[in-house]
Amino acid sequence: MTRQITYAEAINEALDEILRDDESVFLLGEDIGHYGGVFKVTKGLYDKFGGDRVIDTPISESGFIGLGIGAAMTGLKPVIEIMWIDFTLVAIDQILNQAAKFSYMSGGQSKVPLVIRTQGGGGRGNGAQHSQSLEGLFAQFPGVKVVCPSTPYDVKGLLKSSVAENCPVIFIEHKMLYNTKGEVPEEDYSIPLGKADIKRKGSDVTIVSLSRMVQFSLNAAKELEKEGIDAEIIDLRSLAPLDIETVIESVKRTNRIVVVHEAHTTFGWGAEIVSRVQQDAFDYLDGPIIRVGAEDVPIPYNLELEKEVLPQVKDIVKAVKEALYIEVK
Amino acid sequence: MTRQITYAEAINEALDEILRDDESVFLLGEDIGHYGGVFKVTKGLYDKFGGDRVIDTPISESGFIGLGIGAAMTGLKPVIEIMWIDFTLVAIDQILNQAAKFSYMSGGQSKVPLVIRTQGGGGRGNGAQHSQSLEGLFAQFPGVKVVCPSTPYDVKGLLKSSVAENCPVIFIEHKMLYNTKGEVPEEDYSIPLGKADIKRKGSDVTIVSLSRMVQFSLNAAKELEKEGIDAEIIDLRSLAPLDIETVIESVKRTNRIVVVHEAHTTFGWGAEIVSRVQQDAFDYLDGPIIRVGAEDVPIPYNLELEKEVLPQVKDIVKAVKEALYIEVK
Amino acid sequence: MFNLEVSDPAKLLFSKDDSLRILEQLITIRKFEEKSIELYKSGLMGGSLHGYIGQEAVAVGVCSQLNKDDYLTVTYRSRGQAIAKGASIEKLFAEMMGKVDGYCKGKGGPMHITDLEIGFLGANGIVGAGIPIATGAAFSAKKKGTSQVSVTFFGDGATNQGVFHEALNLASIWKLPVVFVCENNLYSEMSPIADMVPNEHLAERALAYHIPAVIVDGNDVEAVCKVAQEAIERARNNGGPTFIEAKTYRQQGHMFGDAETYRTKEEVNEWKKKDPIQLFTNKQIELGYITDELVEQLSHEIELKVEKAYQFALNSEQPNYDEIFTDVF
Amino acid sequence: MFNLEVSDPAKLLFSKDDSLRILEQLITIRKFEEKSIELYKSGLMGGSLHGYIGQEAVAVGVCSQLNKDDYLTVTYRSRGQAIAKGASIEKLFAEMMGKVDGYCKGKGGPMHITDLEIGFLGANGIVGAGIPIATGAAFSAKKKGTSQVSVTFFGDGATNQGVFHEALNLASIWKLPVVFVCENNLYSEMSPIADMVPNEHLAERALAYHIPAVIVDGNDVEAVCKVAQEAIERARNNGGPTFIEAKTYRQQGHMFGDAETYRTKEEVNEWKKKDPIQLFTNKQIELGYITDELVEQLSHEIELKVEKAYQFALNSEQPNYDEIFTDVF
Ligand SMILES: Cc1ncc(C[n+]2csc(CCOP(=O)(O)OP(=O)(O)O)c2C)c(N)n1
Ligand SMILES: Cc1ncc(C[n+]2csc(CCOP(=O)(O)OP(=O)(O)O)c2C)c(N)n1
Ligand SMILES: [Mg+2]
Ligand SMILES: [Mg+2]
Repeated sequence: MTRQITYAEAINEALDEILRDDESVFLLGEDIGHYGGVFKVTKGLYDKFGGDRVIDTPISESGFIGLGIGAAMTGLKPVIEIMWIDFTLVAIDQILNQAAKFSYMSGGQSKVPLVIRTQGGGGRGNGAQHSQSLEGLFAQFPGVKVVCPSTPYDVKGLLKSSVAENCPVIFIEHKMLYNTKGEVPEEDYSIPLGKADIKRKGSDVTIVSLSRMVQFSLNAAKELEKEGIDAEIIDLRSLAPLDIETVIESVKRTNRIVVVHEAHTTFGWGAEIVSRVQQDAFDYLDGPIIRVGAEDVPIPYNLELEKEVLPQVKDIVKAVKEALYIEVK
Repeated sequence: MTRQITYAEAINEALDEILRDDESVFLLGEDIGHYGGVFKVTKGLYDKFGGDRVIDTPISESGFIGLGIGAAMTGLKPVIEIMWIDFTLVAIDQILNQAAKFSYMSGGQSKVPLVIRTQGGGGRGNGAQHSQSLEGLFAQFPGVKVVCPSTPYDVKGLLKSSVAENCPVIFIEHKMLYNTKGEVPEEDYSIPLGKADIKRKGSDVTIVSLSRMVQFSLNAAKELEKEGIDAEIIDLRSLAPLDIETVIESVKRTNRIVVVHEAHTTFGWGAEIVSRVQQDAFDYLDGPIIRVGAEDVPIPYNLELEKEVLPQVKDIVKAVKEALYIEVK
Repeated sequence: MFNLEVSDPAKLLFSKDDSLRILEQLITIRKFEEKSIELYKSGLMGGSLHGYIGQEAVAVGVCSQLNKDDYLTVTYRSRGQAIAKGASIEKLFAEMMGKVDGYCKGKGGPMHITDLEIGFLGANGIVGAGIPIATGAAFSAKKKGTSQVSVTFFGDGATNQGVFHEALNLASIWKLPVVFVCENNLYSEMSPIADMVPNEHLAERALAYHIPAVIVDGNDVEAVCKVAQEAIERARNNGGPTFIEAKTYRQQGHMFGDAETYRTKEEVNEWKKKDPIQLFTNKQIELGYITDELVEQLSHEIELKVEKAYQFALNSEQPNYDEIFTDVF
Repeated sequence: MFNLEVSDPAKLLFSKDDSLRILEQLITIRKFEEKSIELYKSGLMGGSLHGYIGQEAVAVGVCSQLNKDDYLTVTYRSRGQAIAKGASIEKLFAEMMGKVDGYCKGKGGPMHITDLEIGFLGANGIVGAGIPIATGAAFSAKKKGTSQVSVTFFGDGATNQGVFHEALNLASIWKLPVVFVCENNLYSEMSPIADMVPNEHLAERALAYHIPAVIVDGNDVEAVCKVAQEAIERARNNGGPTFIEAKTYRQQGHMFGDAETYRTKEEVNEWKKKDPIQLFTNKQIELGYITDELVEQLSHEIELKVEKAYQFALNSEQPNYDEIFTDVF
């Protein structure tokens, strides 16, 4: 049985089931308890599981992530909410110098099974300090997994797998996806980390993306279809682990590829995809790989400017045409 | 007149001249005053300019970088030392959410002419929290410039330009370069940011790198020369601004390119070079672009393992041969 | 340990004219805030709206004691302080609407209001982040030997951020001319501060840094004026920092749309009885300085001014797309 | 406000046997540290060596009061605490040499010693970073209802890091069984703590979080035992955290090679007269519990043990290159 629920509801369900099934799990974050989170993602969980399992914290991100690390090392499984991904920057030493490195530095003794849920991306006019796409920053550091789900189905299944991991996972939701609906089965399921998902089969060009840009890419594919261009849409689902094989396999069929992300283009994670593809499928490429990303400027407040800065469906369409040499830059 | 001085001495000279020439400059950092810095880079400056210009701080990186930002916005020019680049992670909100964004968010009103000097890289068995190469992290954020000098000449000239900028500059020295010597003129000079430097002219392959890897690349070129391979070595000098034109121009002549950096390969900045080159010089490439970077693991303590993790001359030689199809992977 | 500072109910602290001017400021902020809600409801702004209704006496009390060239850093909840410091309400509305005549040309938005001409160094979306920056402006003033003072406003919740601690220590050991103004409105977002700190009075925290601290009725504008004046004088005369905890209350939700499930209607109503504007108006009427009619007339005039400013902003243009690429550095 | 806790010079706190065991531990650490210098000088280790000579009574005093399953986080200066908690000196030397028999298989190094079997959760190279992590282990213990206690050791300088503040607040509001042990050795690297804080006693800082705080002569092992025992008992009985400031001194430089220009020989010599091992030895001799000969014999036996451990480490193998890729997650 499946039903249509929102992305936020799907996360809520996953957390509900995880709290029910695993006593060692607890949630930690700002305003996630009684209030249910500013995006309402943890709604009802405090009432159901109590203040010992769903815990409101002071505004001390370094402190409570550090606390989560210590708890994770000693047998608990914290699922921490950082309200906006932009705020991870006040606590990034704990995430990237501590959580990410403890297993390695201890020769495998210390494990840090910690999930940090957060939300990123633009589109709401929240300005430069509340609109960033930082998945690529985390992916630069060995020792953390980085998951960026695009649909209600994926977000639930991936969150369940993330909590089952025995290492730190940065789980990045998208603020503009919380209210989007999709089919989610009532039965228990999970989606393993590191498996890209082909969200649309196609033969003319491969479009690689994740999170909100998957829907944009699907919309672009619809536009392109009208013009007889058949795009394959790959949703990476996670950057670490990175399922490059699915991408390579696709490019070997389509010979053209466009990478789409909301992060800034320059030094963005799209470059990694480009590098791997040109390395492993050089002879299959009929033309340069095109990247579509945000302009290299802080995200402006004005909604029109913001839209212009962030990738839009039309930009993806244009990039595909460029990749197919239908339109010249 | 030029003389041979070390990289550390060259920085010291630059700071000395800057402090002498510009009253608004002051230095801030841990143990930089009386002690002269743990790497002795600020040696003698406290005695010469006094405790008002060369200021020892508490171990409060967020606090004193924030203080530097406020000082920079109100007419001073702080040059801050963060002892190890790994420690920027405790203060990165101030660097990337604050300093990097103020000009843009204020519509150009607030300028933050702040230089953060720090040192990175491995090679000394300092372990995972003291050996990172984080230049690519900073380069992901619009609003900061990122400079990584490789020689005594460059480090002096680039530091002088960095302090003259009207924006935040992350100035990344390399711990293994401090004692390396090179020619530095006695006359005043500076090197503009954003100009790559061809450290060796060559025709068979282009090797792009910066910081310590420039010397490694030059050594590799010597090896390659013995086998009749003539490598061109480009020192980017800075990631932001990025002088991609010099790289493209070179590749158009050599048709082969290898990118070398000490940062982790996956999601490292080398991918950006790959992306730009395949985009702007696709038809000139005779083969895939090869990246040489650190293995995707935290830096291990054991010196032998560390060496194996970090790029070595032999790895560059091998990559060049791969690029030239002389050796197959 | 602390005595709540309040004003003398039997007499005015200032002259009739000055008192009227203070009332005018209070009403201007109130009207501006009320209009802002209309603005937000009309869908004319992006992001979130964090209102100041109920806390006006803190901004007015402190800023009325400052010179034009004194510095200020503030939070997302900052139009009140901006107006009290002398900002143009035209430009404020225009910025909130993302228009080109806004303070930041529409690129910053309500969370990033900046006006260097009145020392308004920038509002901040990151909790606590403005505290070290104001400390840095104080450092500048001290170093340059001007007699400027720097003030930073922040909430109760911000006292749990690491930078708060670091900045207070720096201000203390370097005896900087900075005034820390903590607006304790009992909640940080939806979390009661009483659950998040062990302290009844946040002022206690300042004592750990040997910073003189006072608590004041933040709804009593004269009392705020008095403690602010003392603190500012201390700073101006090289006496170092002061910490002011202003006990106040926000009458609206944390942001527009806040369900306010974390507090009772009764609590809100109790505090509305202590409305700072009503209190100060009543006192002046009771003491015979002004009449109901005068207040009504004043309110009306201010409403017209606010309406005019709003219309100005409505009629202002969208920023040009070129603005996307300016002011990055 | 504070009374320095010292022991009764006229009698031993513990039985003859227990006192001897404590002396044995003190000497073991001293001999280990002396041998470490030899190790470092021989070029057998990478990175830096941060010695503990002079501070041994703090580690021994605190750890002697802990159970095997109590938790500990420590700093780069941590072999002393490890030995006091029951670590193997073989594995410690082997780790310092980067050998496969080391605690972390040679991948962590001296700054990252970990031994989960004795609750030694990990040494840390980032100042202050272990403080919230220990707080998290205390959170685990409390949540699971075990009676374990968590202890974190850190230096005077670490009290200026933001996480220190955040963690103390969390420990206080959640009444966690954690003991904060601040080893005030007067310097943070080369900077006198007196210049970096306004406080004569760092214990003062804990009071701001309503955490009971004591100051103790850190060179008086019995006094340390006593205050530690009280703090640990409080934690075990749900009484929440305690802050212990141990006044002590490192007799060697911050790290091997430190020029020590920031302090006088006289100062060092004064403190050497208060050597913790000498003091405790003398007391036992004076009270007739032991003889010079016994001490000499004990020292000799320990020296042999340390030498044997050293030889073990010398003979241990280098880790296999495969180890590079294990333990990342
Ligand atoms: C570092 C950081 N963490 C969390 C947030 C989200 N946030 C925005 S306002 C706020 C509450 C702040 O409370 P307080 O300091 O009391 O100020 P108030 O809003 O009451 O004026 C929070 C948690 C943030 N902006 N920055
Ligand atoms: C965040 C951070 N900043 C700076 C350093 C460099 N550093 C290493 S030890 C040290 C001094 C620490 O002093 P203290 O806390 O008193 O400990 P002690 O070394 O005296 O035991 C500093 C500044 C670091 N490791 N981490
Ligand atoms: Mg508040
Ligand atoms: Mg110390």
